[in-house]
Amino acid sequence: MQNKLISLSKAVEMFTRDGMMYASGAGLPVGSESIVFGREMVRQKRKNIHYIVHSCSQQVNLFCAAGVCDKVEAAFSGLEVYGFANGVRRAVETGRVIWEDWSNLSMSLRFLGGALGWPFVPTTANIGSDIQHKSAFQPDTFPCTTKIPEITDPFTGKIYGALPVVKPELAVIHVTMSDVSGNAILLGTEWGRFELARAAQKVVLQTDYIVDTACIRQYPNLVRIPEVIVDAVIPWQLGAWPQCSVGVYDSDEDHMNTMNRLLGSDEGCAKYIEDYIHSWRTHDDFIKVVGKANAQKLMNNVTSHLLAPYRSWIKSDGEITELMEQSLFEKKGSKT
Amino acid sequence: MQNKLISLSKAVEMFTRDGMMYASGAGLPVGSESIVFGREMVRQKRKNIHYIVHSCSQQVNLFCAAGVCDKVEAAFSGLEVYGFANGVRRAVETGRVIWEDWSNLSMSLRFLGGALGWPFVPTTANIGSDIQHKSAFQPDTFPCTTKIPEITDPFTGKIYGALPVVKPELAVIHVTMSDVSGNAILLGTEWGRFELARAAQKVVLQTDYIVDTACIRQYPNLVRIPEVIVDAVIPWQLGAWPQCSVGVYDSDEDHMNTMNRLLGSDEGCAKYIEDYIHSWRTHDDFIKVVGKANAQKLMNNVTSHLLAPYRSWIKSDGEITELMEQSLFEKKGSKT
Amino acid sequence: MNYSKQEMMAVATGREICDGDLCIFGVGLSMLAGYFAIAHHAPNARAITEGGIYGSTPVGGLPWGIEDNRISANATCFTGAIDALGFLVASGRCDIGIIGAAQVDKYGNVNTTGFWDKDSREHRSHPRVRLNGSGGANEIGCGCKRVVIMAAHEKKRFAERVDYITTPGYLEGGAARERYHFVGGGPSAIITTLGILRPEPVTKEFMLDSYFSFSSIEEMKQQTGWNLKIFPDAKAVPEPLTRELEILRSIDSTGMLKKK
Amino acid sequence: MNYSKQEMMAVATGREICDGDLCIFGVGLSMLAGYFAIAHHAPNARAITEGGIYGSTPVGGLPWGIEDNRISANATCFTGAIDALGFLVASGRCDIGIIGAAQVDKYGNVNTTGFWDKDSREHRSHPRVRLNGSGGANEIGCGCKRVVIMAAHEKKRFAERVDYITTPGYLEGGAARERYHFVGGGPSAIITTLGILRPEPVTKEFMLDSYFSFSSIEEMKQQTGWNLKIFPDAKAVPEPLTRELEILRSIDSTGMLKKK
Repeated sequence: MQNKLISLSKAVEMFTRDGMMYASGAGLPVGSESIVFGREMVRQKRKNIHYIVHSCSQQVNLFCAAGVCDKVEAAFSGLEVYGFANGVRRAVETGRVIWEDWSNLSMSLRFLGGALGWPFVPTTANIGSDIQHKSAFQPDTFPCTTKIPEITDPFTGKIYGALPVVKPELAVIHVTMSDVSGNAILLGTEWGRFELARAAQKVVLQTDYIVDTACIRQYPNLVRIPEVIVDAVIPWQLGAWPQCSVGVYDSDEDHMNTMNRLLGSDEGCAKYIEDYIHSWRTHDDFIKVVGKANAQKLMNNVTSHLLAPYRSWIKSDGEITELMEQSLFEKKGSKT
Repeated sequence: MQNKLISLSKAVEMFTRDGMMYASGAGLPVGSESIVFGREMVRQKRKNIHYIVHSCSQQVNLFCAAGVCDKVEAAFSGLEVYGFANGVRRAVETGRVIWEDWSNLSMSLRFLGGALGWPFVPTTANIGSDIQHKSAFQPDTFPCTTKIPEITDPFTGKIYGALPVVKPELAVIHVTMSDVSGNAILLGTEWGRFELARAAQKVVLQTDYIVDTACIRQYPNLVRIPEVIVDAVIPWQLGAWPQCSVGVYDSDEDHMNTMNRLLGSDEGCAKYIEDYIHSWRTHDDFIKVVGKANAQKLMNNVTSHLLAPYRSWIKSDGEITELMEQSLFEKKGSKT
Repeated sequence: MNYSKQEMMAVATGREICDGDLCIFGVGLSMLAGYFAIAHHAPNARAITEGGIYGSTPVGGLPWGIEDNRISANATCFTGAIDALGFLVASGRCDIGIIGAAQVDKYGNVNTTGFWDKDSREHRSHPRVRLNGSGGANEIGCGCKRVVIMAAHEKKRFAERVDYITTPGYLEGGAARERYHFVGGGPSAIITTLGILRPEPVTKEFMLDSYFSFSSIEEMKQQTGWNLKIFPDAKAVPEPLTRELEILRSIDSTGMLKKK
Repeated sequence: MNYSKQEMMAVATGREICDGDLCIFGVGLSMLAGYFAIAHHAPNARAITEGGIYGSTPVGGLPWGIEDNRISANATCFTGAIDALGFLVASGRCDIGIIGAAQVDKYGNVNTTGFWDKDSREHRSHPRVRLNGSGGANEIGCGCKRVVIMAAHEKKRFAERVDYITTPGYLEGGAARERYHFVGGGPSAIITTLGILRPEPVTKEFMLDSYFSFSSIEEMKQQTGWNLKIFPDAKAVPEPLTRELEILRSIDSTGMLKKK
C-alpha cells in the first residue's frame, strides 16, 4: 500500500480546478465535514464550482458567500439549530448561486447509483412533490419532466421516479482517522460518505488523525473507506472546525454563529476570509486561530470515550512530518 | 430496549412454518452462516421451504438433502474448495429442488431493493446471460422475459435489466456478537447481511457471543444490525460449525468433508441427521458432538486477535442463563 | 398560564407518539416533543435520526444538529442515510415522523424550500426568500405511517396552496397520493401555535380539531389562509399537566428552546 | 518437466496481471495465480474478494473460501458484496478478474451452471449435471476491464456454444456486447491446461495464441470443440522460471493445489 499523505495546499492545487464538479462530505451542517479543505480552496481562489453535497455545511455557506461555487445540488440549505445559512440565502436570493433541491435520501441514492454505474436510481420518494416538478437548472419548464422522470415498473406497471445518478470529479471527505494509504475509520454517522467515496472519480481524505496500519488491521470492520479508492490523505487536526467530529471535538457554538453572521454580507465575508483563512498557513497557526484553550475545550466533550480504543495508534505531529516525507507525492517530486 | 433472548428450539417454533420464504445469511459456503438454526429446522421437520440465500452453505446442502426446501434462489451452489455440494446436486439433478440462478451481486441488490421498498432494481450485470434468459421457475419460456425484464433508461434510452426485489418472511442471520436486544457486531465480510437484515419481514439473530450493551456503546460504528430491526436473539456458540466465524473459529475441514460426503446419499443424510442433529438438544451436548478438543482447536486460529477488543464484555454461560429468564419471550409465558 | 406556546405545542405533539412507535424527529422543537414523549408516556418508543443514529438519548442538552455530539454520545449504532431514511423511513417501517413547516396548505402539503413573489408554483426564477429545503422531510412525508407537522399559526403560513411542495401531504386532496403508491399514510395532524388540525377522512382537507386554551376557534380561523372548517366535536386541548411540564423542561436542560 | 500442468496454468495466468492492477480472484487456482503475480512481478497490484475483503494476504495456506479465516486474518477492510462486486467490479473499476470455466465457447462465454442432455440452450428441465452457478463471475464478466478464463482443455468443455451462458464473454461475437452497455472489456484470454487462446480483435472468436511446451498446436486443435483458428504468430509459452516456481509454491504452502 502506498503512502498517500499530502499537504493541504498541494492537495488543493493537484486535485481541484475551476468549474469542476466537487463534492464534500459528510456535509451535514453541524457534523463531520471537510471544511479546512474548503478554506484552502477559497485561499486558492477556485471559482465556478458545481458543488454536490448531501446537505448544507459551513463549507457550502462559505463557498456561496465567497463566490467559489455557482451551482449547488443538495438536500438542505440551513444550519439546523444554528439557523438559516446566511451566505447561502444571500447567494440564492440574488441568483448568484443556482440551488437545485433534492432530499437527504435522494442525495445518498444518487451517490449509490453513481457508484454502481447505474443509469438511474428508482425512487419511491420525491415524486409528486416540487422536488420532482421544479428544477432550478431548468427554470422554464414546469412541471419539469426530466429532473426525476417517471419510470414504469416492468413487474406491475406502476409509476415511480428515476433519480439521475451523480459521479463527482472529486470528493473530499472528512474522516476521524486514516492510515497513510487511506484506510479510514469514521466515528459517528456516515450519512452518505460510504456511497460518495465510491461515486466520486477521485477521493481525497481530510483526517483528524493518522493511525498506524496496525490499528486498521485490528478493526477492519470499522474501515468504511478502503485505500483502493483513495487518492490522497491530508492530515489536519480539527479540520472540520467549527463543526464537530464525533469522538474528537464539539461544534464551536461561538464560531458557528460568528461565521454565519459574517457570511451574511460581502464585507463580513471579506473580513471572515481575512481573519480565518489568510491569517494562517501552517497547522500550528491554524490552531492559534481556533484558539488553543478553545480547542482543548472542544476536544473535551461527551463523546471523547469513543476515541479511546484507537488512541495508542495515533501518530504524533513529529511522526506525521516524517511520514509525509516518504509520501508518493514527495517522491514524485511534484511541486509544493 | 427489550431483552429478546430466545432458545433455539423456541425460535424455530415461533418464527418458522412450512412453506415459508426463509432466508439465511451470510450464507457463504465456508463462512459465517446460521447453520445450527437450520439443524433445528430439520429436527422440527420443516418442509416446502422457499429458500433465499446469497450462496450455498452447508445449511442449503442439508436442506436440499433432507427435503426441507423445494425451491432455492441463490447465486452459487457449490462449497468452494470443498467441492460440489452433494446434497444440492442430487436434489437439483433429480428435480426435487428447483434452483433459480442469480449472481452474488444480484442477490445483494435484490435484498437492497426489498429493503428500500423499491419496485425493482436496475442492473448492469446478469443481462445478456442465461441468468436473464432462463428461469428454473418458468421452464417453458425461453428466452424468459419476465425474470429480469428489460427496462429503458429514461435519461438515455438505453436498455438495462430490472431485478425483482425480495422480502423474505424471515431472515436468520449469524453474527459474531450481539447484546440481548439484538444490536449486533459482525466480524469479517458482511456479504449481504446488512441488506438482508433490512429486507426481511422478521429477523432472528444466531450469535456466537452475547456482549454487554456497554460494548455496543463503545463501538456503535461496528453495529451493522441495530436492535430496531431484530425480533429475537439466539445465543449459540459455534453455531456456524462446521463453517467458520471470523475472529472466533475456523471451518472444520474434516466435518466439512464428512458432512458433504454423507449428504451425497439418502442413507448418508439419514445417518447425518441421526448423528449430528438428533444426538443433542442442549448446547453442552452440541459441543460434545463437535468435540471439545476439536472446538478448542478451531477456536485457536489466525483470526483470534480480531476478537480481543470485545472479550471483556462477553457474557458467561451462567450470565446468559440468567438473562434468558428475563427475556420478553419468557415474560410473555409463551410455550417452551 | 405557567407554560409557553412552544411548550404547549411540544406537549401536544408528544401526545401523538404511542408507546412502541419507531419514530423519527428533526432537531429543535420536534426532537424535544419526541424525547418528552419517550420520557413521559412512551418508554418503548424508539427514536432514530435521518443519518442513522440508533438507541441514543441526548446528553448535555438538546442537540444542535441530528449528527452532533449530544445525540452521538450514547448511541448503540451508527450507520448512514440510506439505512435510516431508506430502509426504515421510505420503506414504510417508521410509525411516526415529526416535521416542521414554514408554510402548509389545506391538504397538508409542506413548504420548507422558499417563498416566491408570484402566487403560482410555476415560478421561473430564484426565490424571494430561501428556506432550508427538504432535508429528510420529503422521505418522512412519503414513507412514515403517520406524520405530524408543526407550524407557527399565521395566515401567511397557512395557505390555500403552498408556494412549493417540499413534502407531500395529500397533494390535491382525496386519493391523490395513490398515484404515487406512497407507503406512508400522510399527515395525521398539524400542530400549530394555536391548536390542532386533522384531515377530513375522505377529502383529506385539514379541519380544526381542537384549540389550545389560550386560543379559540375564531383565532384559528382568522389565522388560516383557507376557509377552515371545524370538526363537529372540536374542543379545547387539555393543558399540560405539571408532570408533563417537568419532564419537558428536564429534556431541554440548556433551555435552548425556552429562549424563543 | 519440473512443474505440473496446473502450475504452468497458474504462472501463465499470473503473467496476465500487471503492476498496479486492481484484481479480483476466485478461490483455488485463480487465487494462487493472483497472489503469485503480486509476490513475483506486481507488488502494487491490489486484490479484493467478492464479499469485500481488502488488503489481505492469505495466512496459513490458500483459503478454503473467499470469506474464510485464512483470507481474513490480516485484512485492512471488511465490507460487503455490493461494495466489492457492485462499486468496484460491476461499475468498471477493476482492472482484471480471473474466473474458472467448466465449459467455454468460441466467443468466450462461460458455463459454470450445468450440463443438459439436449444440445440447445432451450432446455426446459433440470440439468443432467448441476455445477456451481455464477457466484460473482457474472459481474466480473460484465464489469472487469480484462477477464482471464481458466479451463481444463478438453473437447467437451470447449464447445461451439455453451449449454448455459453463466458469464457473458462476447455472446454471439463481434459487437454483441454493445447491446448491453457492459463497462467491462470482455475476456482477454482463455488459459487452459494446454495453452492460451485470445480473441480475434473484430469477430471476437477465440484463436490459438500460444501453447505450453508440453503441448502443441495440434493437441489444442484436437481438444477444441470448434474449428480453432491459429494466430499467425502463435508460439510456445515460455516455461516457468525457477524463481516463478519458487514463489508459486511458497504461496500454496499447504499444497492444497499440488495434490490435484
